Amino acid sequence: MRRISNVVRIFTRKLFPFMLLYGCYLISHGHLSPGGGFQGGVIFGSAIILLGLVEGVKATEKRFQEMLLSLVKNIGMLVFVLAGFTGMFLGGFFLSDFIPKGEIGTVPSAGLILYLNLTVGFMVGTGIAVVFYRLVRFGSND
Amino acid sequence: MTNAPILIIAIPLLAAFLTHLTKYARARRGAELVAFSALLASAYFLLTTAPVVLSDQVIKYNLGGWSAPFGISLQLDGLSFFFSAMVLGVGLLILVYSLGIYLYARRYYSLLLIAIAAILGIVLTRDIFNMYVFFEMLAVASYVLITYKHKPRTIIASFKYLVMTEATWVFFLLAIALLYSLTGSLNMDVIAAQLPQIYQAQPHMVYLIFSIMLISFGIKCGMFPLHTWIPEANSQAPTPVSGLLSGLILKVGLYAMLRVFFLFFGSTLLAQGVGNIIIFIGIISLIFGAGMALVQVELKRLLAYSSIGQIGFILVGLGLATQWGLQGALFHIFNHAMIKTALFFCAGIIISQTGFWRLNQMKGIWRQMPGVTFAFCLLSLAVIGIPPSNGFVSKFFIIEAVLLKQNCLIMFCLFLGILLTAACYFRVIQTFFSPSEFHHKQDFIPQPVGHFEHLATYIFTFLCVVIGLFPTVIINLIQPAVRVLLP
Amino acid sequence: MGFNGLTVGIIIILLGLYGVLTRKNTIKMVMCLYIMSSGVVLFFVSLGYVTDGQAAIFEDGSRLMVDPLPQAIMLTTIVIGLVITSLTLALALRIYEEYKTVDVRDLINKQND
Amino acid sequence: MTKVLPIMLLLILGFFIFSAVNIHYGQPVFDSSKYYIDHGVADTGALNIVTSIYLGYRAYDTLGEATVFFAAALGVFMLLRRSGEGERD
Repeated sequence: MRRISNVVRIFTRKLFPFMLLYGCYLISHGHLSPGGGFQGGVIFGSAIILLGLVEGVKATEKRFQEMLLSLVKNIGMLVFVLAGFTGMFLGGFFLSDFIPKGEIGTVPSAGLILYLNLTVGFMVGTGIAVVFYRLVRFGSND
Repeated sequence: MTNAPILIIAIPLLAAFLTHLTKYARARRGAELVAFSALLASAYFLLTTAPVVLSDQVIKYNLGGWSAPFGISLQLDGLSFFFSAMVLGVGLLILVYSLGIYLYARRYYSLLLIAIAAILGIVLTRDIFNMYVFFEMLAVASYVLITYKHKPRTIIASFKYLVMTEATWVFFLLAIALLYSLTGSLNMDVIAAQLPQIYQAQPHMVYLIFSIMLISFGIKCGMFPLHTWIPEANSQAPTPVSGLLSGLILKVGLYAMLRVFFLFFGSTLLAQGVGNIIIFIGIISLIFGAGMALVQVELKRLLAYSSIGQIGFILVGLGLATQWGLQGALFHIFNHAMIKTALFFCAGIIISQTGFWRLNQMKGIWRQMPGVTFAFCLLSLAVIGIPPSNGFVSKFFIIEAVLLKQNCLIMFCLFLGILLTAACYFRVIQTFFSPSEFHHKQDFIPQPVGHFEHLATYIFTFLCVVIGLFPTVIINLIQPAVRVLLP
Repeated sequence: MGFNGLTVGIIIILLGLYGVLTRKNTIKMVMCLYIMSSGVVLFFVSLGYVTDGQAAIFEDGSRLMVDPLPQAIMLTTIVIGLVITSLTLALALRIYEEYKTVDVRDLINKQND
Repeated sequence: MTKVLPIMLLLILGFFIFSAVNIHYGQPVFDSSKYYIDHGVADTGALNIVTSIYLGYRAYDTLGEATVFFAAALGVFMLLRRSGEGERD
């Protein structure tokens, strides 16, 4: 593999935490401003992908283990369905809002939407990263 | 207010994720247990709605509590009840077959449950975009299931299926966009209420939407010019997946045609004879499928081509859009789902025990496997439509409908199709009972086939015979469905 | 119809279809599929455009807003397109591993052998 | 020939679509969307109406989409499994 230039490597290292932060911001403010779970999740995932491209997948996998990412993805999926069932058991319909709406315009508001945003965001982010690991590892090992 | 409609879909969906999580639990055969109990629970909730639905009432369910045109709503009526019952019944037996000797991984059960949940979602939904999402879910699950055994040919088959389907379904999304631009809603009831007036003002747009939908659903159900993915995918997939593809996934395209065409275009296009196009396509599919099945050398490819022919038969009944025609089409959908799945099971058992794929290597196999051969013969008679079988009843209905229409050409083509089917299956039966000695493959270790595989096959065969003797049980189920389509 | 998102969207879909029909490289076919999906997203989002409308977010008072429903359902379509692309790429990788080619004509020849 | 046929198909398809489609750009039919804009904030508590549809009114679609994502991730895992890795993992 060709060496990646120092500029790219150093910038990626400095940029990486901010990208994660920006992803989290988009996820958590999805109900107030442009953005949302999927968009934030994609930025979250592409931060990990960028790190993987620059530092190599093996080094990235030490920090973000595939086991853990895949666990987050599976649990996120389960939480989404269980949220639907909870709404039903609490007397409403499937996926109906069972969390109080709170003060409109602040971050902890909008009831279930915030939590579903978090679920979708982390699921998409981790899912994209795991798929990237698999695709890269499959191509490089032989 | 009953929660049954969503529970029918959501329980298999939840089970799909739980199945995947059993890898953390280290339970032996945990995945199978979860999958089986989920389908049983789903079937139980379907049965609780039977008294209401079969008395021609409709159960509506608003998801999230948002009232109908704004949120997504589900509807359980006669037609969706009939299809859900078929899907759950055949799905359970596919699951029984999968329990056998060959150990399928957890991911297999997860994807199988996702596929079944997606079919149930398509069947119950009342929102056109939601239908698209569930169609994609079903498609993704089936692409992956086809490649399950990692044979190189399955991967190419899956790739071909994927590219064809996705390229077409982009146009389906275009049709949804056009419908949305015309009516400002995605709810099927709202669209259906507004479409007749729009047809008066902008007929071209409605024709465009109809043709796009015909092609999109046609590629799912394998009507003639769009069938090319079926033979390769069906013959190369693992046996239970072949059963799923031929038995259920092809039928979902037919369901969508029945539901969407009769709801949206029932009073406009179908009343003006657009059904003749469907009849024409159906006849071509019938003769092409049956004819191609006649010249196949591999058993599973033969069955796959025969599926195309039978779908053509159903399309003829669907295009007639009369009481008898729809009754026959629905009955034949039900019969074909059972018969073709069981035939694929028989072929799977034969192939895994002998290692032979080609028909001419299976000469005299009845001495080795008398039970499976006998089941195969009974099922073949049912596909052809020989009287004491269920296939006879449904084909009789469709032919009766054509007779009432007094169209000799369609009649002739149908009989030609039946003759070709008969020729093709009698050829198989003749090979099986050929007097020459059956030779085992050199140094081939037969994969053992367990009781579950045989059990699933025999249950299907038994049901085919019983339904052939007492067809009124199923006709009572079909009557409400026909009343939904032709009010 | 003028030169707007609707027209361009349909043209992009047709160009993508042309690519899917004519390209012989499996990876390029995947790209063309994604182009088709992007075209339909553009078409659908343009359907909801209101002249001089703003994004459907209540920040400061009421304004003229575009139709939010196409945007919301196109999010779903974008995710599905992404997912299909990743799956197709995985299939193309497997095909390359098995047959050592990305050319569809070679694949057909090797299948017939 | 292999180049001409797709172009012909494309032109015919384009002709049919462009001659049939008759939509006024910038003036959508505001049928159910009017309700979303008028009541969205009060119903769901989210200022972003797109999010309130995506995860509120049409959350069931999002559930389906998440399932598609899950299924495709499973599919990528299954397809790109090394032969050394166990069959039953």
